This record gives sequence, structure tokens and C-alpha cells, in this order.
Amino acid sequence: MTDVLLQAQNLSVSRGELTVFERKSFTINTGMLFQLQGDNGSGKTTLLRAICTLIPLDEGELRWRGELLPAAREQYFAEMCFAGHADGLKGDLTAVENLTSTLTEHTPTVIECIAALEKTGFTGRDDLPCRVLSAGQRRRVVLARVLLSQATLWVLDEPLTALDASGRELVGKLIEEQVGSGGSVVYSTHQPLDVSGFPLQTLALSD
Amino acid sequence: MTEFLAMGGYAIYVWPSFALTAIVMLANLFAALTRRKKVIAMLKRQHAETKT
Amino acid sequence: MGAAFLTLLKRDLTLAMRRRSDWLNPLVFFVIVVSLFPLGIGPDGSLLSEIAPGVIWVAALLATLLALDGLFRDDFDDGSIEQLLLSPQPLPVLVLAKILTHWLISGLPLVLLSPLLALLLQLKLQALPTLLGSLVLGTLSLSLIGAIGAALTVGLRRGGVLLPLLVLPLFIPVLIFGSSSVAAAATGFPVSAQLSLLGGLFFLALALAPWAAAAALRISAES
Amino acid sequence: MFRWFHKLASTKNFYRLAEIMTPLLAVACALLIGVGLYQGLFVAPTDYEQGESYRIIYVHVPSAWMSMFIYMVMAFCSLLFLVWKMKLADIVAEVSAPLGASFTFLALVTGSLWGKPMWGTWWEWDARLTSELILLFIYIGYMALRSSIENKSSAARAAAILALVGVVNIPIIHYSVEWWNTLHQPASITKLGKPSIHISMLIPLLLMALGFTLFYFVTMLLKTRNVILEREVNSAWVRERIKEDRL
Repeated sequence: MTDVLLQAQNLSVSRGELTVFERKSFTINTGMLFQLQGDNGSGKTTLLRAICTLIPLDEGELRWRGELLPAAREQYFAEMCFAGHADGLKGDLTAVENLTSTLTEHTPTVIECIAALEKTGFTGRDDLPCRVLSAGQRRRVVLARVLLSQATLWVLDEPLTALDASGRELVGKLIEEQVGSGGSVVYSTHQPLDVSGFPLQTLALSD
Repeated sequence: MTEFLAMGGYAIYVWPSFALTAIVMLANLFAALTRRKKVIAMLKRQHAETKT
Repeated sequence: MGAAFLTLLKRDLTLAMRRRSDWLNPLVFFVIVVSLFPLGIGPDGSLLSEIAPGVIWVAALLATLLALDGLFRDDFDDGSIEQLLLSPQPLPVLVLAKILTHWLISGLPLVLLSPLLALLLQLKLQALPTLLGSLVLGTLSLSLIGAIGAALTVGLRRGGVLLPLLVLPLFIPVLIFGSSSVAAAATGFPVSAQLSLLGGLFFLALALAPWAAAAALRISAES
Repeated sequence: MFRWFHKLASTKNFYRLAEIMTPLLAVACALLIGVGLYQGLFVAPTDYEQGESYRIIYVHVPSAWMSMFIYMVMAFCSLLFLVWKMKLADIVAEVSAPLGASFTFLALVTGSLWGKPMWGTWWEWDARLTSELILLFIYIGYMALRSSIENKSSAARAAAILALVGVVNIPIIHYSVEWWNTLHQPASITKLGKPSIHISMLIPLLLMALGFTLFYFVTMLLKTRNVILEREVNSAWVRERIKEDRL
């Protein structure tokens, strides 16, 4: 049964006088794969941040399960997880410490964190603070956080950055699992992301 | 007249106060008016450009 | 809600423990500033004890200000501010957790250090309890009010002089009642009026500051 | 009533209304200040205690009132902007700040000029002067915050929050300074007390205060119209006005 998650009606955002994008409308239902396409600077990141209500809209409306955002912010955040450019990890904390201090609906236990880290192929030493880890390893910690959030909607900004071939394949698999289990994923990417078996909805930004 | 100007000996306090108030207030007004001229000139120029 | 408050508090305190210099520096600064005054004014005890309350309180104000800049800036730099803003827990509660951390690593140490400084400035011993009491209430209010300024300016370039310019005028009532309570205690006058006013300022700040700081944080995160 | 409120909020209507009001207010303002000055300087009797120097109140007191009044206007506009998203209110707040700062500065300087003959020093930590000084810092803080944030709409909302935080603090600062002043000041020094206001002295004061208020509105409306023209440069009604040369 697919129900409507996120509805966007002619969203437009401008930076000062420069319009980043105008009148973008789309609907995201459960079990959907939604990719933003457009070359650099076409506003993909801005749109993703606008979807997360991190950036105010000049015009247009965002609704989560029919409720207007940002009013229904708390229900929305309980079911959504955002992974942006910055990995948002505390450099002085270890991977597990980072994961156990997320402020999501329920705080994951250490065992759940270690399991998630294994699932995302994190091979870094656990007693080391994150700042000494390689970018690829930190990306995998971020993916572990996304897994632990058990969110219905994933919003991923360039999830493949700093990941090697096995990492890219891993992301594909994780997304397949998420969409397969009735969740949805909104993402932007430059490198090809092979997610088979699901219809791919796209929204082109660089018009 | 000079007796009035002397302000009972307090002239050096009274007149500068009034003068400074006038200067600061008129400066604000003047800034608004010159800004207005500049904006109108810019609009006209822009309008002339788009028309041709 | 309480769980998230404690999680964030625990995380920030562990972070603070791993980066001692961030909060030790304001304390050393506090001691240095206070010990400059006798050098500048002269060792005459009676004069020093006269100005001791004001000097200690102004130094406490500046030390709190010094520690304020880092309140949200680290989260901003590594992007974890987004996780804070996108948490289902109400933002004012999370901001309150950060303010409490700021107080624990800047306000509380100031209070614990102040007896040493009272000694340096030959403050009359009878004023010590009032000094401690007023500093506790005062530094809590300073952290709360300062958090609004920190949230408003966190998006800007580091080290702007803007933060002090915004918050110091708002610190003045706390400074007035705080230092006058200690001065009154030193001269044996009752201090209940000043301390209750300080308490009033604290509760007002506690009621309003988290919401204002949360709104300011959302705005700063936009750019 | 609310519909009217929103209609006014549309910049086109506001611009037309401002266009009509500005000349009227300007004439009234000039009249009020003219009469007020004449009354204040020529008609009002000499104060037995302070002699002629008390006449400075005719610029000092209105400036002090304006410095407070304009901040209240800014705080109210900030509330309108934050809660009802009225962009116009933000413009009014933005253009009012320099005017408020100017009047606060005037209140400070004329206050110290007025106090000099009485206290013998150019600066006296009198409660009112100290409050004005702090208010000046708050104005400067507001303008500094607004100008240091590049993104226009974030700057507007951040400044609005600061203005509201400020308006909560101003009475607190005022009373704590008042309290601080009475605590530390032996009663002997006569404060910046108003002389015993005789009716013929009071009228010019009220005329000047009203005149200053109208001056604020005239200048503020002019500056608001400038900003509206700049921001709505490619809107239909502005282009039409340019064509008809009715700016």
C-alpha cells in the first residue's frame, strides 16, 4: 500500500536576487526512488536542504503526510534522515560515540551501532577519534547513522562521494533494501548509482 | 538682539545643541532625498535600456 | 525529550573534556585580568577591596563572553548543526542543553575560582558567600542571554567583534545587580534585594532565551 | 480590520499612500517645529533656577523620546515581520534604525551640553544619559548585525529577533540603571531634572516632540519608498510608473 509521504507544490528558492530554482513540484510516496539531476550549481543541494526545511521557501508549499511544513516539523523529523555534504561527525569522538549521541527518535545502543557499522563495511579502529579516519570510512559512519535512524525517508546529498567501488555498490544495496522495505530515498548524485528493480523518478533542475 | 543671542551667558551650550540637532536631522533627510534621486535615475536608465 | 537533553549534554561534556584548552583559556584569562588591576592601580588594600566586586564581575562577564563564541561554532564547522536542527526533539530543549554545557565549562569554574580572586583583591571575607551566590545566578543568566548572541552570529566569520557588541548591553542589568550585591555585602548592608532581582533576571532569561536562540540558530543555518 | 491591514501591506498600495502622506506630513512637521522653536526660544520665560540653558530641553527631550519611540516602532515591525511575514514591516524597521541612532546620539550630546553648566563636566553618569548611551550601543549592534549577514532575508529575520530581544531588555536596562544611579549617587547633586514645567514652557516641548515625530515619519516614508522602488524594480506597477514618470 503506497501512501503519500512528501508533497511539494511549486517550490521556489532564491539567494538574494538570484533565483536558485522556481516552481518545482513533485510527490514522494512510500517505496519510491527519487533522483535530482542537474549539473553543478543547478541548485540540487539547495533543493535537498529546502526539502528538509533547513532553507526557507520563497514560494510554494511542502507537506509531510498531508500536514503543512514547517509546522509539522517534529513528526517529519521523526521519520526522515538527512545526510548532507558535511558528514556532521564530531572529530574528537569515536565512531560509536558519534552514533550513540544522535538525537533521533530513539538513541541506538552500542550493539546496534556496531552492527550498523559492520553492515556499512566500516573497518576503522573503533578506539580512534573520527578526525583521523579517512573520508571513505567517515562516509561509512554516516551511512551507519542513516541506517540506525530507521527513517521512512532518506534524503542523501551525493551519497557516493569519497567512496570506492565497493562503497558505491554498498550504497546501492542499502538503498535497494530501504526502498524494498517500503521506505523512500531522495538523492542527488554525479556518479552512476546502480539501483535495480525499482522505478526511478527523476527531477531535472538545470533547465 | 545681541542680548537674546547671549542666552543669559549660556550661548555656547544652547546654540550648538540646536545647531547640531538641525544638522543631524537634515543630514538624514538629505540622505533620503539624494538616495531617491539616485534610485529614480537608475530606474529611468534601466527603463531606457530595456525599451531600445 | 529528557533523554535527548541528557544525550546532547553528555556528548558535549565528553567533547569538552577532550578539548580542555577551549574552556581553560577563559579561566586563565579571568585570573590574569583580575590580577592586572592591582598592578595598574596600586597595592593599596583599601582601594582594591573597594573596587573588588566590580572588577571580579566585569572579568566574569568578559570570560563568559570569550567562551560564548565556541558555543555553536564547532557544530557549525563540522556540520552537526544540521543533526541538531533536524532532530524531532524540540530545538529550545537542545539549545538549553548546549547552554548548560557552556555554563558548566565556563560559568561554574568562574564561581569556583572567585574566592581566589577575592583574596587577590582583598575583598572583605564577609562578602564571599554573596559573591558566590550572585556569580552562580549571574553567570547562568549570562550564558542564557549570551547564547542568543552566539546563535545570531555563529554563521558569520569567526572572531567578529559583533558578538560582544550585541550581548554586552544585555549583560548590564546582571552586572549592576551582581556587583552591587557584593559591594553591599562587603559593607554589611542587606543583599536580599539585589539577589532576588538577579534571580528574577535568571528566570526571565531561562523562559525567553532558549526560544530566541533556537529561532536565531535556524536562521544562521540557512546561509 | 485585518483585511485592511493586509491590503496596506501590499507594497503598491503602501507606496501610493506614502506618496500622498509625505508632503502633508512634511508641511505639518515644518509648522510644528517652527512654532515650537519660536515659542521655546522667544516666548517661554527664563527658568529661575537654570536661566536660559534650560531651553536645550526643546531639542534634548524630544530627541530622547524619539530614540525610544523609534525603537518601539522597530520592535513592533519586527514582530509583524516575523509573525505575519510582512516584508514591508522589515523595510520600515531597516530604514528606521539609522534615524533612531541619530536621535539617540542627539539626546546624548544635547544632554551633556545641557548638563555641563549644572555639573561642571561634559559627561555625568546620570541615569537617563547612561540609558541613552546603552540604547545607542543597541542601535549600533542592530545595524552591525544586519549589515554583516550577506543573505538579505536571513539578515532581516536575525535583526528582527535582535530587535525583539532588545525591546524586552530596554525597560530592564532602564530600571536597573535608574536603580544603580540612586544607589551610588549622594542626593546632593541635582540630577538632570526637568525644571518646574510651567505651562508656557510645556507647550513648545509638546510641539517640538510632535514635530520630531512627524519628521521621523516623513524621512522614514521617503526611505521606505526608495527601498520599495529598488526591490520591486521589475514589477509591473513600478515599470508603469517609470513610463508615466510618476515615481
